[in-house]
Amino acid sequence: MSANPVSPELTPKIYASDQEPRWCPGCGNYSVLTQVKKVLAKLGSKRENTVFVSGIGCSSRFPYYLDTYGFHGIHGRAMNIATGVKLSNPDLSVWVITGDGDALSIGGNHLLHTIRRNVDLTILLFNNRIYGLTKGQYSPTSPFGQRTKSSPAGSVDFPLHPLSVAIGAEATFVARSLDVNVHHLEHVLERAARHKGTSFIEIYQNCSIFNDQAFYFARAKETKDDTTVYLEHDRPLVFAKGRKGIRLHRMDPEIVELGNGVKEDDLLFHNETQKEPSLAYLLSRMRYPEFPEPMGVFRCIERPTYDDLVIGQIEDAQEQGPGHLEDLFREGETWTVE
Amino acid sequence: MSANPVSPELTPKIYASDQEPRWCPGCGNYSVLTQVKKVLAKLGSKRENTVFVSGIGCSSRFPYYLDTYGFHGIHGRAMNIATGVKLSNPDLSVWVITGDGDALSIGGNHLLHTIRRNVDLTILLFNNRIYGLTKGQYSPTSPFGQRTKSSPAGSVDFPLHPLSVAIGAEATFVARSLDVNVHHLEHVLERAARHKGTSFIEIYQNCSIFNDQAFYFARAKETKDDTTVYLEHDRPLVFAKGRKGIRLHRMDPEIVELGNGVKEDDLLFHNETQKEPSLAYLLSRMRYPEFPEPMGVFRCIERPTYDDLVIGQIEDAQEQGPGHLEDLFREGETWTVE
Amino acid sequence: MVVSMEKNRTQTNPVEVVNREDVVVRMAGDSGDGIQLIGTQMTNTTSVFGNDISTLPDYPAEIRAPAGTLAGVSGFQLHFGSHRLHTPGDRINALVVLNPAALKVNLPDLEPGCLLVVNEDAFTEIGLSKAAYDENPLEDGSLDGYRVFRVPMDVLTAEACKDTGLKARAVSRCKNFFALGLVYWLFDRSPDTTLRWMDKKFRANPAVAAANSASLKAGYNFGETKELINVRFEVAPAKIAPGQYRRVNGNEAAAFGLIAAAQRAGKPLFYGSYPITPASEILQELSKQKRFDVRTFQAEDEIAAITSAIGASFTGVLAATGTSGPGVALKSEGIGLAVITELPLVIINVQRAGPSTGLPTKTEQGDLFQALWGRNSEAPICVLAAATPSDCFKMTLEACRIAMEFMTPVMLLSDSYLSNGVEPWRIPDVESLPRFQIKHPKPGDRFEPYLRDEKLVRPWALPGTKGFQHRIGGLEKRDVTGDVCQEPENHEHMCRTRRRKIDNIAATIPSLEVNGDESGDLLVLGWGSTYGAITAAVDRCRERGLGVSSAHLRYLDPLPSNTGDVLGRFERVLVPEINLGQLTTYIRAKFLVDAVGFNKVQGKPFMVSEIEHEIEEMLDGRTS
Amino acid sequence: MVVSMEKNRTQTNPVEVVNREDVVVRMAGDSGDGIQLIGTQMTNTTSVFGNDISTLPDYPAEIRAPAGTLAGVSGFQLHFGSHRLHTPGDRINALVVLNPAALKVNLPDLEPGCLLVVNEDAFTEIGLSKAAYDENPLEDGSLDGYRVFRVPMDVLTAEACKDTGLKARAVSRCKNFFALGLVYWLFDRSPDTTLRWMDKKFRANPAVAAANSASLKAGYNFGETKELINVRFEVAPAKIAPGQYRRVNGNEAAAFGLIAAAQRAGKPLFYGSYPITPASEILQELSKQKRFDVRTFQAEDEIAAITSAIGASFTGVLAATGTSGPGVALKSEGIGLAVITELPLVIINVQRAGPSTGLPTKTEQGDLFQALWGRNSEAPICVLAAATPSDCFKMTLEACRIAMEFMTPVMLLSDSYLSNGVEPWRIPDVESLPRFQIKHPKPGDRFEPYLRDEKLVRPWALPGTKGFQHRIGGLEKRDVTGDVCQEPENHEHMCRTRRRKIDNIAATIPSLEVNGDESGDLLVLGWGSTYGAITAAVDRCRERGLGVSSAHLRYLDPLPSNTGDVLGRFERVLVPEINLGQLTTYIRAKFLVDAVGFNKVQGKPFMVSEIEHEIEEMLDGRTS
Ligand SMILES: Cc1ncc(C[n+]2csc(CCOP(=O)(O)OP(=O)(O)O)c2C)c(N)n1
Ligand SMILES: Cc1ncc(C[n+]2csc(CCOP(=O)(O)OP(=O)(O)O)c2C)c(N)n1
Ligand code: SF4
Ligand code: SF4
Ligand SMILES: [Mg+2]
Ligand SMILES: [Mg+2]
Repeated sequence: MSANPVSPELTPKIYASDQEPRWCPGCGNYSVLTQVKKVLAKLGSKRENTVFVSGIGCSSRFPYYLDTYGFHGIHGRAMNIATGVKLSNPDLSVWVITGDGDALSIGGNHLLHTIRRNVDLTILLFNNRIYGLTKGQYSPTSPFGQRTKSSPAGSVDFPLHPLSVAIGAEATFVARSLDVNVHHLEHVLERAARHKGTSFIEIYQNCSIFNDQAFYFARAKETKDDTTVYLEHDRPLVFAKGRKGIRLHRMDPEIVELGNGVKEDDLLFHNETQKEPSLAYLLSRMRYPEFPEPMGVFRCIERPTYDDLVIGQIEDAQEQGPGHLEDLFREGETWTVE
Repeated sequence: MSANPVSPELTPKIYASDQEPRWCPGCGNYSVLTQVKKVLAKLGSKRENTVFVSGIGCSSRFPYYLDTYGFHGIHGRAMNIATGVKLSNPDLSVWVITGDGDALSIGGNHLLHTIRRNVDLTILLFNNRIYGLTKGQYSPTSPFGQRTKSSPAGSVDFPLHPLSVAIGAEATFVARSLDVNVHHLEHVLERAARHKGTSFIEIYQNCSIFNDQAFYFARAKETKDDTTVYLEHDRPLVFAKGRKGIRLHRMDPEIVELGNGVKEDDLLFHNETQKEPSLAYLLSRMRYPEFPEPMGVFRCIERPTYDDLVIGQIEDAQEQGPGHLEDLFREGETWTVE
Repeated sequence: MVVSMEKNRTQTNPVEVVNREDVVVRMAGDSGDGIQLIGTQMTNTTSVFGNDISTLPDYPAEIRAPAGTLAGVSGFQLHFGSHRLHTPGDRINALVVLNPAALKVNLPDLEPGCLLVVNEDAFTEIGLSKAAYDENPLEDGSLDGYRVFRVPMDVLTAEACKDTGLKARAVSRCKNFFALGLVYWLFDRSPDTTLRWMDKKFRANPAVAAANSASLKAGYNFGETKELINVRFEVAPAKIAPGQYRRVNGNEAAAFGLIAAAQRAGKPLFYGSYPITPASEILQELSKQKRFDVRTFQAEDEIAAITSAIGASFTGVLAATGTSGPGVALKSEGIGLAVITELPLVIINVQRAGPSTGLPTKTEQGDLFQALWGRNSEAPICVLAAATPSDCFKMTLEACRIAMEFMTPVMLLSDSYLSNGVEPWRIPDVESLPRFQIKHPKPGDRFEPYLRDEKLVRPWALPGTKGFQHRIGGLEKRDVTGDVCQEPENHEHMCRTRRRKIDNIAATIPSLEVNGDESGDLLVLGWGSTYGAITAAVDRCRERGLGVSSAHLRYLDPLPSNTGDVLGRFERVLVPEINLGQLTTYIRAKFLVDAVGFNKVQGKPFMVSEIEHEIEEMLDGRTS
Repeated sequence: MVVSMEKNRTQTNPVEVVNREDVVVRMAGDSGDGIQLIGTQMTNTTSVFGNDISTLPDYPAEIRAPAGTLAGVSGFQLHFGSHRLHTPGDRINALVVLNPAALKVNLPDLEPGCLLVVNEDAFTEIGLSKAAYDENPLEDGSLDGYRVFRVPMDVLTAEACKDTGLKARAVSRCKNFFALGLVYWLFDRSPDTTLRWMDKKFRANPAVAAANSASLKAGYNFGETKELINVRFEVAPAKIAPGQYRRVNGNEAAAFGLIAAAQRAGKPLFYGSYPITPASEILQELSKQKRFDVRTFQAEDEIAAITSAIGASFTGVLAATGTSGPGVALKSEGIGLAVITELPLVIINVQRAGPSTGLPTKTEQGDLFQALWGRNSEAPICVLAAATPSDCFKMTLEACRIAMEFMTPVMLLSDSYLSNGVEPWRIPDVESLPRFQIKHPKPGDRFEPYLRDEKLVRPWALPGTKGFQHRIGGLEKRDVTGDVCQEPENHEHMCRTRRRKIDNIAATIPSLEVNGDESGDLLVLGWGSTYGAITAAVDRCRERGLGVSSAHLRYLDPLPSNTGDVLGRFERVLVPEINLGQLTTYIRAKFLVDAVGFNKVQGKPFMVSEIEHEIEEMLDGRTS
């Protein structure tokens, strides 16, 4: 990602295109759009060096609202389009906007492969646990038993956990945030954008029309402190305003009350950079209502990016100078007819 | 899976079709075919109630060699065909034969979704870390840097770990075995076949032509004891003929020598049935040469199968009797013209 | 009829009653206004009254636009009459709009001099600016060409609801029923059907029920007592075939067709699908019908949808998959697999406007080529097309019959227009539906996987049957034995056999019928959803004495055996299509007939008048 | 020439020398025998000698069969001559087989009376039974119709290698070179080229080098000294255009074409692909050429391959993707996206026999329909087809030119036959290759994403360029501005514009040329890889005085502007195709010409004689 010094004229406003966002009132997408513009400004991103690529879905209209280069692709294939962009011009900063259907249903395979290759992209998965654009069928993240237009008797599809999938696919950066927690979202987006390699962020996003309040537990003032735990590197997992924490019992996390002999030091300490992602995986399994759900950066490690490796091989090959067609055509046996 | 009493006339031989296998000499597929026939006999499987479905690849010729029902599908889609079979007739015992390219490259998404749904299938992934049928391009499991026909300067694709992917996708049964370890393979196949739900087995399979000895470490007499560890439920991870073991240090496994104060009880104990799959995931990360690679059943838990749930909803709906077209057509507003 | 133009007036006057054979009314407002709901109610009431009907909802693209904007306008058009109707109508005779945006979007379709009812409360400064009106059209004379009536619907609705205890926001949601009441008065229809429906619908919420019914009645009474509106329409019931009727749209009809086919074949139904506009409704309808042993599988993508259906078909159930054009593109490889394995499979393609994502909520007939030829190599399938919403039922049954009788994939083409359009459907007597006698080889029969009968059809042996274990797949197979076979002659034989098998279907389908004279100067040839517009246009032309006939293809591959014959009996052939000339190309190649295309690719159906006009042009050109 | 039939003899005799204009020789053995290797060597030597050549390897389907079986036979056919050759030859004039299975598989193609050299050591009981011979064909008189020579190749090879210190198994692997030496003697070619190649190839392994060269020489000397074989062929060098030559097959030529196009456009090349027979080689060739800034991306599937290429194209590099028929089916949706975004994209389709997986190593021309019409809705692309292996170079350059000049996807059709066939290729002077002047809008230019030039082409503005930020995608766009647009008229305008833009390409392509008289009774019209067989057949017929001409389509959409003209000048049109009549259908629809198909779908190319025969039939039918 570009690390230009931030110039004063780069305000969030300048990243807005002339198109008015067309999401439903109360849709979580608005907030993400706002935070993304803030982060672009903060990073000093040049509009012309920034590309937003999306698939199909409500969230995938995102690129239209930004005055950067943009590509509204076809369903599930944003990751590939973005890979093509990045490999063709690695100087561009490339963002991918996708939904739980787009990225995990039809596009699941591309997500897997993009992540394992570690292409330098910033992927925002808008998880509203529903197909919004097609008006309300269950998605791969809809809870078991959910009644939707296509599951009137309740869905019998056991849901996927986006972060577990990403971690199972060798991710180098994995995080989670929430549409309404604007500061946290902004922070996580910034960290993702700064990460070199595939950054994968799951954003809990409210669909006010077809799946309203799916994330009530994490959004509502009354509940959120008890149902979410915010991760910090090298810090213990503490939540409920410091009253509770997570401790490891063999390979299983457990909730403990702090005090009464239980100290912070006894708790599970977060480590974003663990070589093998077993801790990140374990955290990805903590789910409401059994556990508070972790928010923040689960994992952030360095590994060469795919685009660097591809270009690197080309540079290596070109060390003795670029190729010449004359030579290419004459490789192997030739003969001359006079 | 059918649990009929084994009748004496069910010998492995009767499962052979009239087609002669056409793999290369030295190909690991032969051994798997032999073990599968043994297991079919052992389970007392009726040929007419057994269906083998495959994709495209060398291994995917498998169904032709068995006198069961069989479907040689298209590349990457065996899982879906098999899902259709199972949902249509849950009494059939359905096996899926696939390769590392078939299941993890083009078919990766279907693998993900089949596993999370927990369709009652037994999936054998023949991992030879190469595209065999198309003559030697790297696959999603080829090691980083491998030189193949399509990666003359070395592959820059960071490989996927099939078991990590499966565990990331909510698998209920995950195992690994080796073409040449016939007893272990037979045992694992049998356990997989008996599991209700999606059983996923990665089989290290030698491709003698395009990737010979990719699994030398695990196959060769001289090395295999030090480079593999065989998992047993509720037993500590011991290998190297009992000389060494695996101990857990926070969330990281480490190799320890037994003796000198280190006892078996200090070691990591295997637990196939842990509720959250964090242990199985951690085991899936242990790789040669840093670690001995675990062989056996990583995870085996119960969860309702997709086919049972689908049929269950139908049975529930039919409790008041089956539907009548007369009524269906007349649902909602009707009127009569005289 | 054109209602004579008058300025809007307020004086007391006797009501003018206009008798019409048919009327087109459109109601429009914001997508949050509940327009589709009242449209459906009006449709119900009118069809129960005994009119023939045809409807066209027109709602915005898939993402909600901000309230009150042009992009957010939702409309519902109802054509009803005392004779057989073929289309929802070209132009509107009466328009009711709830806000300025709805006026702006819909006014162009209103026939000059006709009735326009506006909710004047919505014509505030904000409302006007959201609709990008610089000036208030109610004031600036721009509506002078219409018969305009201004009704303060917000105020009157609030008034009607004041005793129900509902909050202001909830009350404002009742406005649509006020409008509906007014519409009932306008067309002399009783509000009773809707009142009964409300009783049921809002049983759990008496306050809402009270407010809605109060609004409805207030609307009706406003017409009756206020004497502001001085015109009313009367449309007598139609003389239609006796029987019990219901309304269906094309997607419901297709879902019913699948269920009926499975029932009549004594089989479970498997439907593998991935949601996509405008086909999702079929999946949704079927997912409710578990009592009929319908197994719906919402797959992870279209490829999984079709390949799971292929697995299901192999196993012996009736298997189908449904989608729209982009989804069919993804299924192409899978269709090829069904072709070479010769398994029954029904593929429903509810076409929409493309290419690519295109205009996903708009209609088009763009996928005929894709249906016929959109696969690698020689991969013939049977292709059918439904002509009207209720015809989707019949043609789905046909698709299922052919698939199972001929062991072949069948693609049924529907489209966005058919799937959204609503028609009265005479409920068929179940016993009159065909019963499909599906033969599966039984133990003891001679069995070879590709042993063909006289129609060239291979047997459908079911997993689970002892002794018939066999293997099929995507590699070329030796005829009879089904063994993998690379032999040159066998491959040619199989390619030709697969083609001939499809051709053999022609013996089991009806001949192409001519509407009008059996021969002559001009034949208008259509396929799919243009049926209504073409038929209406040709009928009208014939009434005016023009020498034109029409014929409509429901079977595209194979074509009815007499197609060449029919074409040969006319000097010229005109082919109206909602594409750039796909049937035209096909017909020209097949019959070397110089068919002329009349093509429109605007995401919307033909107007009857457009086709009429084209017919006139051609006949004029001829005589001049 | 037909060599007169004789029984195999052992007496000493002067060698008969047969002069020929051309000869077809085939070498065959087990797939482990290294037949392709010696085939390539023979090809090299012959072309360096100055003959024109055409080759056809024929190896087994993708899975290895057990050694010695029929399924495991590998063959290599070489046609060389002193005049221009168009095909690898219909029938074999000389056959060399290393085992019984190779004899069984290949004998049917050997011309009666012609030369047959067999490795008699392989005709053991086991060898015969693996080849399913009940009796030894060398003994039972079944070869009486040929001129058979039995050579104990295993024994002689072992003898030749006895001082090299190689183990028996390694020695037996040298047998192919013994056979090659013998072939060199038979056709009077020097083994020097191969000896030099061996020197290099086996430098690291002197023992192997020594054994191979000893075997090669032994084979040659066997012919020279043993006097067992009493016939030799002489084929003079061809009179071909002066210049430097090399051999290429269709896939190499396509890869070269892509690289050359990128170089001449001053751009990196992006090639996204998923391996599939017979297209994988293009990916493999390109993956070696990183010096040319070729970025190959082995994608996870065909969909990822094409969509990554679309992303690359958006970014401004030359982007291509390649596959075979089933892969194209999967790419259909992606092609539609490239159509509506109007991005340059080259799609190479190396066709193979289908439907579905079909016969994956065999050839077919089954994807013309798919190329023209295999997408949802109206999604026109440019379609080209290469006529010969080396023509793949030229047509790939053309595909790249058109894609970038017209901002459009272009599909180039090749096939298994072209990709496997090897031809001499006169190495072009690099400076003579077209230089592509690609215009990208520069800061200061007026820019609108869909502002078209006079050819209707929109600008290619590159991400990274300040001020030109814009958004494209799969939804219908308003012309000029590129904003998302649902308006009916705009949609129709855009559909027609996309079609007209493709039509405009016709102004930049060569006219259709006629081989033979410019008008007459019969025109043989072809496309793609049938070029050689059609041309040879028509030339032969014309030599015999028959009134027939031919024309060959390399541009399928748009067609050359004079196509209708050309067709109109002939009374009848015959269209030979390796499919069931796809060009026939297309031509009939376009020009209402009663074109007659001559169709063969056997996974293999036409024989020249088949087309000759068909021409004769048609002309006969005519005169009778
Ligand atoms: C090939 C294809 N299949 C299906 C669709 C229909 N479709 C569009 S978006 C979508 C899913 C949307 O869900 P999600 O990705 O979660 O996005 P959201 O609308 O919820 O933001 C589907 C099924 C399509 N456009 N293309
Ligand atoms: C749609 C499609 N794309 C590509 C291919 C070509 N193809 C056949 S098998 C294969 C990969 C084989 O690798 P794997 O699955 O690992 O099986 P193996 O041969 O190694 O057993 C490929 C790319 C195909 N048949 N179909
Ligand atoms: S449907 Fe849901 S996700 Fe889509 S715009 Fe509306 S609120 Fe947002
Ligand atoms: S190529 Fe490899 S995987 Fe395929 S049959 Fe041969 S040895 Fe087995
Ligand atoms: Mg969603
Ligand atoms: Mg493999």
